[in-house]
Amino acid sequence: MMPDTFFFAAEVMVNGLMAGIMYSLVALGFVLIFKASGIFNYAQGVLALFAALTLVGLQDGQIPFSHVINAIFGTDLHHFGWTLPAIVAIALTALVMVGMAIVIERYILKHLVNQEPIILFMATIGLAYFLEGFGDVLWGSDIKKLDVGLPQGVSETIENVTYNWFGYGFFIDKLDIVAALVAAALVIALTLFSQYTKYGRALRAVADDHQAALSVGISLRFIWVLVWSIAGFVALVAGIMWGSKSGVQFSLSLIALKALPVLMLGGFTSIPGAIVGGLIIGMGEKLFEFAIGPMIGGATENWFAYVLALLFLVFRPQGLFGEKIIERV
Amino acid sequence: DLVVPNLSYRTGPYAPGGVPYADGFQDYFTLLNERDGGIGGEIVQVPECETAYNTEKGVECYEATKGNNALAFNPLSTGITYQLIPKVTSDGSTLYTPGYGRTSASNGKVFSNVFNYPANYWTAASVAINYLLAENGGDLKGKKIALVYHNSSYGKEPIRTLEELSKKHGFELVQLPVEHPGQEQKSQWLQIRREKPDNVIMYGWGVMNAVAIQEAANIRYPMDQFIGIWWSGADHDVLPAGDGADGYKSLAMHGTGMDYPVYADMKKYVSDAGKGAGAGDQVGGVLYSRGMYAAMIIAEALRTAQEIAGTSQVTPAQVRDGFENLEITEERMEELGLPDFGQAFKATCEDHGGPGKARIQQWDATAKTWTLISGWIEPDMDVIQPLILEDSEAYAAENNIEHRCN
Amino acid sequence: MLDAPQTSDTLLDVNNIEVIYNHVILVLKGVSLTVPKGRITALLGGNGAGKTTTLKAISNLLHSERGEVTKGSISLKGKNIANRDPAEMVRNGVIQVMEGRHCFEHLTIEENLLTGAYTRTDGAGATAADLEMVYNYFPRLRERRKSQAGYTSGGEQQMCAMGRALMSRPEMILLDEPSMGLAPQLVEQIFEIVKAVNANEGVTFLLAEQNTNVALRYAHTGYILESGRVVMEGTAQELRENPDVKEFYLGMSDKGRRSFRDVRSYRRRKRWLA
Amino acid sequence: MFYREAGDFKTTYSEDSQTFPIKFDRIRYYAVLAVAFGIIPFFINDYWANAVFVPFLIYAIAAIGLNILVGYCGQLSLGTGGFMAVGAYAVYKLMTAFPEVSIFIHVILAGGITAGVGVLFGLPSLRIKGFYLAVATLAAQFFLVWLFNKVPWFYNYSASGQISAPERDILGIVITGPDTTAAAKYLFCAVMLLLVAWLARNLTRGTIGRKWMAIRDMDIAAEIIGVNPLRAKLSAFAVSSFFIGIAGALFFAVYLGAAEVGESFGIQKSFLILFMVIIGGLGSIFGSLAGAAFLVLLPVFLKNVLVGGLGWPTDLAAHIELMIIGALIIIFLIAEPHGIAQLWRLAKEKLRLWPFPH
Amino acid sequence: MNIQNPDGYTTADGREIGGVMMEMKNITLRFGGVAAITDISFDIREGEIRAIIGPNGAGKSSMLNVISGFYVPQEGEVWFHGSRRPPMKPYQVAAQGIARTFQNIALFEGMTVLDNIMTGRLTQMKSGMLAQALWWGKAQAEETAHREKVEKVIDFLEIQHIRKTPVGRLPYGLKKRVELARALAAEPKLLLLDEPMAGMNVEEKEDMSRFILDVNDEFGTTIALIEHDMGVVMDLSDRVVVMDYGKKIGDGTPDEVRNNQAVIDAYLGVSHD
Ligand SMILES: Nc1ncnc2c1ncn2[C@@H]1O[C@H](COP(=O)(O)OP(=O)(O)OP(=O)(O)O)[C@@H](O)[C@H]1O
Ligand SMILES: Nc1ncnc2c1ncn2[C@@H]1O[C@H](COP(=O)(O)OP(=O)(O)OP(=O)(O)O)[C@@H](O)[C@H]1O
Ligand SMILES: [Mg+2]
Ligand SMILES: [Mg+2]
Repeated sequence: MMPDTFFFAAEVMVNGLMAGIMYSLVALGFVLIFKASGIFNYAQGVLALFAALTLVGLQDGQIPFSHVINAIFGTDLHHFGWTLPAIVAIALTALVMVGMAIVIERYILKHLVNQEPIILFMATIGLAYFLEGFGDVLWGSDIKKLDVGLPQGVSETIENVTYNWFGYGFFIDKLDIVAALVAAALVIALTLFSQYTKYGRALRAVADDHQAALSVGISLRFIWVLVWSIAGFVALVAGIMWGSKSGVQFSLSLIALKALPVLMLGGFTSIPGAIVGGLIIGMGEKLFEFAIGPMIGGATENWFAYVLALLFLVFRPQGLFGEKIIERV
Repeated sequence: DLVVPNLSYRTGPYAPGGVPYADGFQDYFTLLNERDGGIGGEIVQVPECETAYNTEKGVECYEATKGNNALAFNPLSTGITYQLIPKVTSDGSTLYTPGYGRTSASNGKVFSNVFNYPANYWTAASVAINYLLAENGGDLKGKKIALVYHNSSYGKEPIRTLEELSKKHGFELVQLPVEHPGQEQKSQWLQIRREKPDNVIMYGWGVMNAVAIQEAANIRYPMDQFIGIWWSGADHDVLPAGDGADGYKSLAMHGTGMDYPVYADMKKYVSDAGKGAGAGDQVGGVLYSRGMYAAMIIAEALRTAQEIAGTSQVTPAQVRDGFENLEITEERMEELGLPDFGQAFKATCEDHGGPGKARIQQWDATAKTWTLISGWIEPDMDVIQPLILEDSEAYAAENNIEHRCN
Repeated sequence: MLDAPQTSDTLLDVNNIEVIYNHVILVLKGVSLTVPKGRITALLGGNGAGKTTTLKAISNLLHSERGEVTKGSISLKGKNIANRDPAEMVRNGVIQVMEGRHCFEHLTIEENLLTGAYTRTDGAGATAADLEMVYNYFPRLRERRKSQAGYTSGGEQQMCAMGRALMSRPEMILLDEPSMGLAPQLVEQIFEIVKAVNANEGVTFLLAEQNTNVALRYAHTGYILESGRVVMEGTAQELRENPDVKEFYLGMSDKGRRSFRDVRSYRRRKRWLA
Repeated sequence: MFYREAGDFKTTYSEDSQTFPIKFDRIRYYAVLAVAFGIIPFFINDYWANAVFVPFLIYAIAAIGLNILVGYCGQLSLGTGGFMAVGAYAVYKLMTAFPEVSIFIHVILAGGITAGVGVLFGLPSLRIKGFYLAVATLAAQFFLVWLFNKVPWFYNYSASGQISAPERDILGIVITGPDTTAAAKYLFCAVMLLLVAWLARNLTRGTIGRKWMAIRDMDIAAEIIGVNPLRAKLSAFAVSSFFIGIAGALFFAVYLGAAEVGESFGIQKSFLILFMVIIGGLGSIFGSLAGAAFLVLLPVFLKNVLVGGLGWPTDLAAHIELMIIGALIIIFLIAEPHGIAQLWRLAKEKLRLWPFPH
Repeated sequence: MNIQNPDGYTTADGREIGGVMMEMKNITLRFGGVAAITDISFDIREGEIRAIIGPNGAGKSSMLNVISGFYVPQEGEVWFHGSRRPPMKPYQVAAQGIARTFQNIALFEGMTVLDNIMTGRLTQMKSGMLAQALWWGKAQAEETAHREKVEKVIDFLEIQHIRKTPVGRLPYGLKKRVELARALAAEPKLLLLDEPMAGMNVEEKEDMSRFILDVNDEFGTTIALIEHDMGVVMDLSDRVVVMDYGKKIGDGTPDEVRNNQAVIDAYLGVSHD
């Protein structure tokens, strides 16, 4: 009995880590935008939803706005009648996200240079509302199946191997493994970008002081388009992963709430922090639910993630890897 | 004209469920209006109001629509139902909540203006257990049954019933709550993988259903041992899991699919005439059928009310009486083009809840259809009735309600 | 009135501009000035006179403060620069060192300096050489180059901001109160650097300064601003010798420098405000 | 020259620190009060009460509460929904345990209980600042919702965990329960709002308000000039939660009549009230009212125009409505980042000059 | 070089200076590897104007922060009014009658000038929260009483016209003056000024000097001041401490300091007159 519980706890832990990586994928988008502009981007979740909707729409050849067109003209349009290969659809969606970054910069951010963080935060809330409605009008609000050919389900190899080794077959979802690999690749690429390129430096400069960044000739507009495009791409990745899991529909935007504690624990400005935070939160909440949950009625994950983050923050108010908050007079 | 508002939700996290239901509801009345010129010669108006599954908007919708002499409300939300119960009672109109809402409202002695026949959350739990009893040769002793539920008042509804039943039949009940919206259920399903329950019962709604079925497939939980309530058995719940969902079962309050005569008229008068609600792509689906079923019952109640009152232009109070005297027979359903679609029942002053029977349907992933695999299964009213009494009496005491029907 | 500039080209021409903040607060009420190429022009005046506002109007940073040039025009080398992106101004060789330093707190001193080279395209080698140059001008920065700017002292931050601007190899630097908060030695040093950069690299300076004394020693020409208007202009020499300037801006009385202890007894009125 | 303040002289300091130092403002304020208490109650019907006025009044109370914390004291909170839930469940337990006591007392007590809970969750604010502080309040939000959902004592062991408000009165006038008249609901909430706004105004114009604002603007400097940050922050949490608790109690008992914690007091509520505060204007009582009005009235208005007026399908209307609200939020912020209140102040400054440009 | 008279002395222009009010003993302050202050001792006497000068980054502001209790030195003691000061939070230090201004203006940008200055009196305000909430007689009376004090300060610093202006909109020099007003409103025994005249022209510096002298004279407030303008320092101060790289390199009357070779090398460059 005892070793079995041990293995099971280990399995819960490993799966917690995997779940954490899924959260990190969303958190990464937040971090990028925060790093580059000090904006806490409330719309990140909706962005993921929008990206996934667009991906499915393009892939299945849905006619955009068909819903509205049909309502106005009484037509019955739905599909162009093609299906695109996943990779093409992903590339096209990435382009759409770049377009969106340009639009966001042009119509929102440009006018809000040098405002306080909370105002910018509020603007992203407006954006979230808008995109939520827009996504629905554009692609309809029914549930959609997203399939870009990612594997899903228990990985038999791991199950067998672990069974042979320990006498206990570990459950690991293949989708989670893919997510972990993608996340690792993203983190490495993004860290290199922000640490070793002049754009990376400019990005951090912008986050510190918009006006000073302007004064040295950093084009906020370019930086913002750049970073929102990247964040859009990250949102697309998150959308694909989560969408493969649960279909594409409104609730996808709510994953942002799962990313918040990750973000806070890891630090708003740290790309590796998003991953480490995710791992800690994922593991912590799953283990807690496993060990303590049954005693107090379960469904503890939501609040426990925040309490865990809170515990860490009490010791490091800027998050694990966040930049130290400079306090001087 | 008769006014039956459609408090629907076509936005927000639960829209994928709300949309087909609202479409079915709307289409059925359109059919009546187009084909029969309404009910008893009165056109039925179905003003739609968007609640987004949100209680405040629900209140707003109720207030906005009740003014025009609205006859019955069907908000498809347990939360909104709880709010409307006192309001409709005080305003004298009717709340019809088939298969959802406040279960103890089936006690007509306490809840004068609320009807939830033909079945409710508690009978559903009991039907599921009875089905499993039948499967297991009448014995569930020593079996382990897990309940995966939406951690809200809706999801918690069956717990009392199942606890009573577990005492009675000697099975072990494992409770696994899932927090709204239910996108992430790893720990619940790992636990199921570990505990290996003989059966899993699910009370889910929204994205939670699809994720649960996907996760069950991922851990290779035998799908035919997995039963959802009727709110966890729509096409969009099983489709995302693809072949993995094959064999998944759910309760059914009514039939599904296009094999009913009514659809011929539906096609002729509604969809081909371009009068269909929504995008028109939901016709025949599970939740579409449920919306249509609710509409059908309300229509029948209106008809009954007209008969009793002897006038076609009925008032809310008369419609309430119509609901209370409603009888749905096999023959009547046949006439309506829905043979064997739902169960026959007869309401009384005391009984607003109906017989509470349900059938079992199973998903065929290759054909992408639901197949009914059982007849109507009876719930265990010996267990449920005392619970209903207890809960409704508590409500009556708290709100100083005098008993009716004496 | 201006003798020297007449001969050299005009780099920047500010023509009768009016600036309004927040759509209601009128700050500049028609300011005109010309900055000759390759010269040091000083913008003097008391608190709130509008020096900073003028500089920001030129570098186009006003927008980010919800300010707006509502009248008049500004031209750089004869081209109107209204509505240009600040980044474009930097690429065109005009960079501003903002009042109050504005270093990037979380970046190290060295990273701060490197952001100054953001618009440059002449390669890492040239940047590194300039970095070396800046460190030579400000040895204190070399010592602190790995510290986050947020933790350096006020004077160090001022050096950092100056150095950062130099890193962009500008044609013209708008310098807002460079001496503020600096030790006297360093003030001289910074102005020496300004002078050296101006002489060696031909960089034009427009500097807003409260420290009239030093400013007029290094500048070629000057303007005096009061309440959003230019009240006096001339060569540094002329200004230095003007009795009003002496009295109000240099703190000189007939008997040489007044002691700050002797000021309590009287209040003065400026003739042009009376 | 519509808006005059010249010639309006004060001879004492207390006159100078009154709420509406300018006569014109004062008159307008009394006019609003006269309409609110003298006219509306006689014309109000169920729809206007339940769909418009009562939610507006209650949200305004909550927004004032949150504004104290975020707008005046600078502590970002996303726990409003959770704190409202505390107020709601407190009033429910009080109502059912002491049916004979006036509902007014229950509501105030519910506020008091919420204040205690607020202080508890405010403790981390001493170390955690800015957006990071949101984590503490989010922990409160999710934990409280979970708690009220899990522990049956809070919902009196009812089968589904829903709570419903029994009928209670003040001096014989029914305030809660289905038989409450629209006017009674409205008046009760209006009186509560007036009370809360008055208390909030007094607090924010005096010593404690200055302490909060000092902490908000620069906490380090505030501490150095003598503000005890612990006391200042916790008092803000207490006062803010007190108001929010009152709002929660009213929201459940008077407005909804029944509630389920996750649905009525979820994280969406926290966000909604934060939006109100920001759109209305941080650090402004008037802004709280304006923000609440904006976000309560606009959706109702849009819905009526799009569905009722233009006859669009409800789903399309709902989606477009989201887009319009989103766009309006952005447009507002671009026009004036400091909210409706600031827009109003600037408008007054312009009016003062009008018709002369300068 | 220290003035040896323990019971005060008489300045050149005949003012009486009292005994030691505050004494810093062997203060050492490090930030990670950076030593901001190394083993510095000096004292401040009742009623004097004490200047602290030194090159940028010498540790002057850090020293004021130590006095304010914002930085806690690794080594050394602070003695105040003859007894050793236990470790204290900054707000407790403020309550002891020590007020200050900041190098990078630290006004509360969201409040009006009047409210900013009123915050200076926070340490003296007594009425409870409930009384304030109800705006009861006592709270209102207190508010008025403090307002009167504040109005005196406003008159004194000649900033009546901007009373109701939000400070965010003020030009730099006026902000500095408002900050001084806030500090004065606290009626401090010891006033710490961190570069009060930075960013001002001569005329404004003269105004500021006048205020500082008047405060010192009329209220007998002890003042410690950091300033880079040697004219101001030499004219106003009674004694000067000179710091360089965290070390003390000189301490004495302006004349003594002016002629100290170490000071000339490290800071003044040329001898100022
Ligand atoms: N963002 C702003 N919003 C409103 N008013 C402003 C703003 N910035 C500056 N002002 C006002 O504009 C006027 C001129 O300010 P400016 O900063 O240009 O003066 P300055 O000459 O640089 O003064 P200083 O020497 O103090 O820096 C001041 O009265 C100031 O109050
Ligand atoms: N909180 C801190 N963390 C790290 N280093 C600090 C901190 N505060 C000050 N320092 C360092 O200590 C040294 C002294 O700083 P301080 O601000 O006291 O100088 P200062 O004498 O006031 O200079 P200035 O005249 O330029 O204002 C500087 O090198 C500064 O970088
Ligand atoms: Mg300036
Ligand atoms: Mg300093």
